[in-house]
Amino acid sequence: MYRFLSSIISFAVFFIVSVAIAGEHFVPITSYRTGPYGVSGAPAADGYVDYLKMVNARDGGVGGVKVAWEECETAYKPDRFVECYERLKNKGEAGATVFQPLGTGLTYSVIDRLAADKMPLITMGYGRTDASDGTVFPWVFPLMANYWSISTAKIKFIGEQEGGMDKLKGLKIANVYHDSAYGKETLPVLLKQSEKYGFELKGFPVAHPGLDQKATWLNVRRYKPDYVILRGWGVMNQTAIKEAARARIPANKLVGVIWSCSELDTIPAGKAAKGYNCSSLINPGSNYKVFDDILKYVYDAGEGTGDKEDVGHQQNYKMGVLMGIMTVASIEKATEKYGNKPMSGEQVRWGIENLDFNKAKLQEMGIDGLIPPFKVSCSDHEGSAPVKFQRWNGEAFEAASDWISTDQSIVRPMIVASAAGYAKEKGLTPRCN
Amino acid sequence: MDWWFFLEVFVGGLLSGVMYSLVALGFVLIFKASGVFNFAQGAMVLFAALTFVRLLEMGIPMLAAIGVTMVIMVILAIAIERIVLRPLVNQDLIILFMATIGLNYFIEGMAQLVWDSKVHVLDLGIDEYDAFEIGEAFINKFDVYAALIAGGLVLVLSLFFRYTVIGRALRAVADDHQAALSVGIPLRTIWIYVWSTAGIVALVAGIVWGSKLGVQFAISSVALKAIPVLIIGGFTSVPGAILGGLIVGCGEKLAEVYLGGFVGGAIENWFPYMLALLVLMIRPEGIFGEKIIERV
Amino acid sequence: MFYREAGQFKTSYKKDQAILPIFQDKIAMVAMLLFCFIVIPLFANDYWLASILVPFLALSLAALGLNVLTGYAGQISLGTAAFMAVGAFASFNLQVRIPEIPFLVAFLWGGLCAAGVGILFGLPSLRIKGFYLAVATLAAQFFIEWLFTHFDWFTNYSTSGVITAPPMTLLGFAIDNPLSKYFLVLSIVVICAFFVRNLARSEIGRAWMAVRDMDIAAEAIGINLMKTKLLAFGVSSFLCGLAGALWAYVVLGTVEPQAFDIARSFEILFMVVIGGLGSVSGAFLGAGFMILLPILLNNLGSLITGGTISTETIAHIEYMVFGAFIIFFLIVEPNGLARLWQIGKEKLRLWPFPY
Amino acid sequence: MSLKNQNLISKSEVIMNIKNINLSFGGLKALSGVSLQIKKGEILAIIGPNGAGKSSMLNVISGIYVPQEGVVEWKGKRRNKIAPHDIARMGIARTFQNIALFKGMSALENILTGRNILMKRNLFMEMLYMGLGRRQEEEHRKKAEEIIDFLEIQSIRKTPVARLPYGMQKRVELGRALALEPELLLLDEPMAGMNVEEKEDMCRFVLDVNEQFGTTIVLIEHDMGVVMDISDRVVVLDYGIKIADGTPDKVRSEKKVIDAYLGVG
Repeated sequence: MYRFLSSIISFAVFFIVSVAIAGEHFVPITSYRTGPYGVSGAPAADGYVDYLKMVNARDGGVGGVKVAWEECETAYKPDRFVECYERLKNKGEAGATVFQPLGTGLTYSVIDRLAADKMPLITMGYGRTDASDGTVFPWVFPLMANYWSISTAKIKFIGEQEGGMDKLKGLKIANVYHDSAYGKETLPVLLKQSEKYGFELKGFPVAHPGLDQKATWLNVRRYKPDYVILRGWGVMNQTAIKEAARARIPANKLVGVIWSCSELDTIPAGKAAKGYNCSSLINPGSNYKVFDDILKYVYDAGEGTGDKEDVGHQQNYKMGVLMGIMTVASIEKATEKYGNKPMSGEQVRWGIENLDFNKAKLQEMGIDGLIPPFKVSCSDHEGSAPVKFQRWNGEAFEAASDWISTDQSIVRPMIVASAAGYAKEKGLTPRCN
Repeated sequence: MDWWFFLEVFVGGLLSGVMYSLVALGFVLIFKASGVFNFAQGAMVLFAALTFVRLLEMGIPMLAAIGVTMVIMVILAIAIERIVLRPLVNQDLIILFMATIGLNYFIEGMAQLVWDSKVHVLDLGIDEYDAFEIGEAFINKFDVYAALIAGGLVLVLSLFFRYTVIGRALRAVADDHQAALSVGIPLRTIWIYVWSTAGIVALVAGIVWGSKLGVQFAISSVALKAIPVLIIGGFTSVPGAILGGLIVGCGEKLAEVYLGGFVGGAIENWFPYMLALLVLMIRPEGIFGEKIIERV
Repeated sequence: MFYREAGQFKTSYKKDQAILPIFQDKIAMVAMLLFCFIVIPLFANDYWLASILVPFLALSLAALGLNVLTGYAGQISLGTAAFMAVGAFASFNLQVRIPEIPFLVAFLWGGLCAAGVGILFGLPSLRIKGFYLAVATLAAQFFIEWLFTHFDWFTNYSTSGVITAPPMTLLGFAIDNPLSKYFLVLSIVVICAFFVRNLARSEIGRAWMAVRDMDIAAEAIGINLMKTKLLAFGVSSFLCGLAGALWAYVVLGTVEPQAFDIARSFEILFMVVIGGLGSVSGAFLGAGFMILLPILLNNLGSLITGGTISTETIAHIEYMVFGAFIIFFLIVEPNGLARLWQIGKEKLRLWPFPY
Repeated sequence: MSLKNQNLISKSEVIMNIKNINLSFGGLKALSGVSLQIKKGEILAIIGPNGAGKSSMLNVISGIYVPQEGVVEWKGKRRNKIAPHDIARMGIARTFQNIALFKGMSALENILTGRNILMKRNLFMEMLYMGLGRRQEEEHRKKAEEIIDFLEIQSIRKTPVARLPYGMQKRVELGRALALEPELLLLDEPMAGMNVEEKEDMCRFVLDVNEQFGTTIVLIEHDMGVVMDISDRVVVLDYGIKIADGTPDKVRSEKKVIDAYLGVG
């Protein structure tokens, strides 16, 4: 054992030299730009960084305090993410403000550490679903809509396509999912809805990583579904879209989840993807002030992180910008209460919990229409924002629906029950009352 | 039972299997000539495919791009021989295997550094959705073409091994390094030849898989699909790689479609290994592998 | 000059067979243990303990387990992560079903279950040899990952298929901060390393190495290949299972089956081959190389370039440097880091005299 | 068996009786109608030209091959098919034509591995290196050192065997077989590939083993010369048939043997 002594010493010397960041809000950016999911992770990280750059250039930071950040490569691995989390959580004058892991498995790996570290976590459109119950999970914020909420909107969307929720009765819906914790997450809520609306549901797991899905789609074809929900991730998505076409399932009968809703999924699938639907937290299109500002303050100054063409167009990039927006809005809210100084994680947590994206706020941030209004509260850490459906027209995504509200009458009781179970297991006392 | 459907699953499985064989071939070449399991084969597929697709995007015509990529793969092979293999000559096979682990990381990094880590669409001009309709079964044309490419490659390689001087030398090296050296076959040249050939096979696999999945990092993981193929077919047999691919492809598709439903599906990942295990219990050296004779 | 064994005469075979026959080695070992148990806890911060040392130690244990199988007994395995998963999920399930069970007992149970599964998948080793044996362990790898993903019973019907480790208390102390976790993992790993070292120099260890080096000759001198190989599978999987339980309980706290995927198996195999097959220290050196080097490169990258180069480029260069390091070390010393250390020691023995 | 010098060896007691065996692989006949008796305490050499069936004979004696016809009696009892690892337990040890040492171990460890069969397996005690685990290691180390002394390889005991010269490796392999304390020791071409000096050493050890430990030795050799000097009895095989059996002098003069070796007939 003692044989790595010397190496440890050299490492130790190295780590003493840590960069101190004074007088700035510190935003830790845990991204993944390498590995099989690096393709999706890189533009998201670009968007996040670009937004922060823009805020510094345009507003001089938040509340007069500059925003500083550091990127740490997680390679989409929980252990690497934990290392990044531990490395960055105490950086900056007041410590890190908020983490956004951008991965469900990554989220789970730190949930139990948050309370001790007083560190909030924003998991927008992914992560632990029952963490929407703020009474049990004070530190986690699955903002806008969680997996289950989005799932209810998806069934509503299908109902809308068919001309009414009563038309769902007797329909056959296939759920093609990534065979992992992430993929299985929506099974209970889909089951619940199939009981409620009377449609038939059948699951088709796809073995990771999903390079060859011929057998799965032959099975789907044999089932003769009316709609197919595609719950994929990474390389599985475009293969699924292609295989669906080969199995003669029209793309407009496919409804992807928000992680199957990117140009990375549709462009490689070529013409097969035309008409493909998917759910999203954001509106398609680039005609928003926030993107103009990023181009103006960041790219025109030659400071752009990603490709210029991505700005306002690429879905993952836009999600990254949205992550930046959430972080900045939360810090801003926190400074309203705690004053214009570098914010700590605990202070930012309060900020997130009191976020109110009303119409005026959206306009002020230049994102009116990009996302719908929503409001976070102590017990509702989600905000229950409605969901947008997008359709790939062969060249770009366009809106396939209005904002569709989620069905909290289904989701909320399930979340509360699940969270209560967690509280009991961990011996936590619910708050907010 | 719907026999047309069965036919479609069966043929689909065979065609998928050929795609796996294409990746397995690269492993076989290097294993045959040097006994090394080349862990970097997946990375070579990625590198070749990325190089090819980026050249295409630069506006170079397809055939020229293939030619340039081949040259680059040969240069890579020479570099590998010079920098990695030559200093390690006469070392145990496990050490050469370890070196390929290092190579794997290096090539993965290099491929993405030199080119980039985005998804690139590779359009070969073949309609991927067109199918032959046989009765009520659809047989995808693209898959058939891919299978033909793979079959052609195997044929060429088999002939190459059998009838050319280099091919015979390769076989001699595979049988016995010392003996091959003693009859004047330069091991270094041989290594350059096999690694170049493996590089070119990687390019073919990269083009076929790249046009299926889009050229991106994930195609390096097709190497995993090749392992059961190798084991069933034997690490040293070119036709074995094809047969192994057919068995694996067909077996996993039939299992997924007809058995998967009973146990919750997604059994495609482990089924080929169980199948391979079964084969090995009966024939420990793989179907086509050379029998290991142990003398007491 | 200081590292010299001249004048140390062994007056009995007993002394010659001690775990560390050279006096300076004994001192160094004691110093090392003191360093690990006292100096590191005094000076290391939580980041070092929680996110570098604890994962490093847990994976070292897995590498140690694989080294028993691959390094000592010569049976190649690509299913290490699966055996880790069995350990993690078995410990978890025992504690969930019977909450009164102390976590150490649960760990032991996890190890035993992993050993059982290891022996089961080791059975084909009686017939299949060499690289072909990898297929049995790969079958274990993919099958077990699938099993834990598909059957909710294993995850106690958690909606997301993620298990969360129950809190750990030992003799009334809660093991919940980085320091206590470090002590726990370090103690377990040191004990296991000691056990493996003892086995390696005993009758069992020689039987393993005999099977590895020349199985026909081993049989001819009366070594039962089946029992010996299966024992290696059992002991190896036990250690891997224990490592898996540590990974789930101590390192991450929560774990999903995908945390034990094929990539993890390969990673541990790399640790063993890079560190040095058939040596206890090799497991630690290899784990250090595979875990610490990427983190070091990651830090170094952002430090040197200071943000002038994109993180993406740095990440790719990291890969290249890491790969180049592996090749470089092989060319310098093909038999792994442990051998490099040994050569260093031999040189030190002679220093300052060149011969 | 002990390390006592046993001067009085009854050379009449038969420990292995092989009666009229036939062995073939596929259609190929390796041994036909061979009978052979091995007497306690003797040095028996089996010689013959290439392909005469010497190795097959040795494998029949050691139990690796079970002949299709005929009977093999070990100490008066009929022996049927046995697991390879049980052969050693019956008291039969062997060396190999191409050295089959454990390359990753030192000379001492190789010899200690030969003692494994005489040790008890106890996972826990060995893991802790306590009690039985420790005691037996120390006891058997003593025995191993006796063999090391006997073979005069003290200086190389901790050297990895892969680094040893050929002759030394052969000696270590003999030591490993001796460590089993066998009643019957089978040597497969022990002198092959050695120079004269090494051959002389090896002859001396073979004689000493036989004399000091009273071990019965069966050796097969391609080359007639050396073995004639050390053997008590010589059996000559040709094309799977026993063509001569007797004292070296008697065998040397038989016409059949001369023909076989000169390739006549």
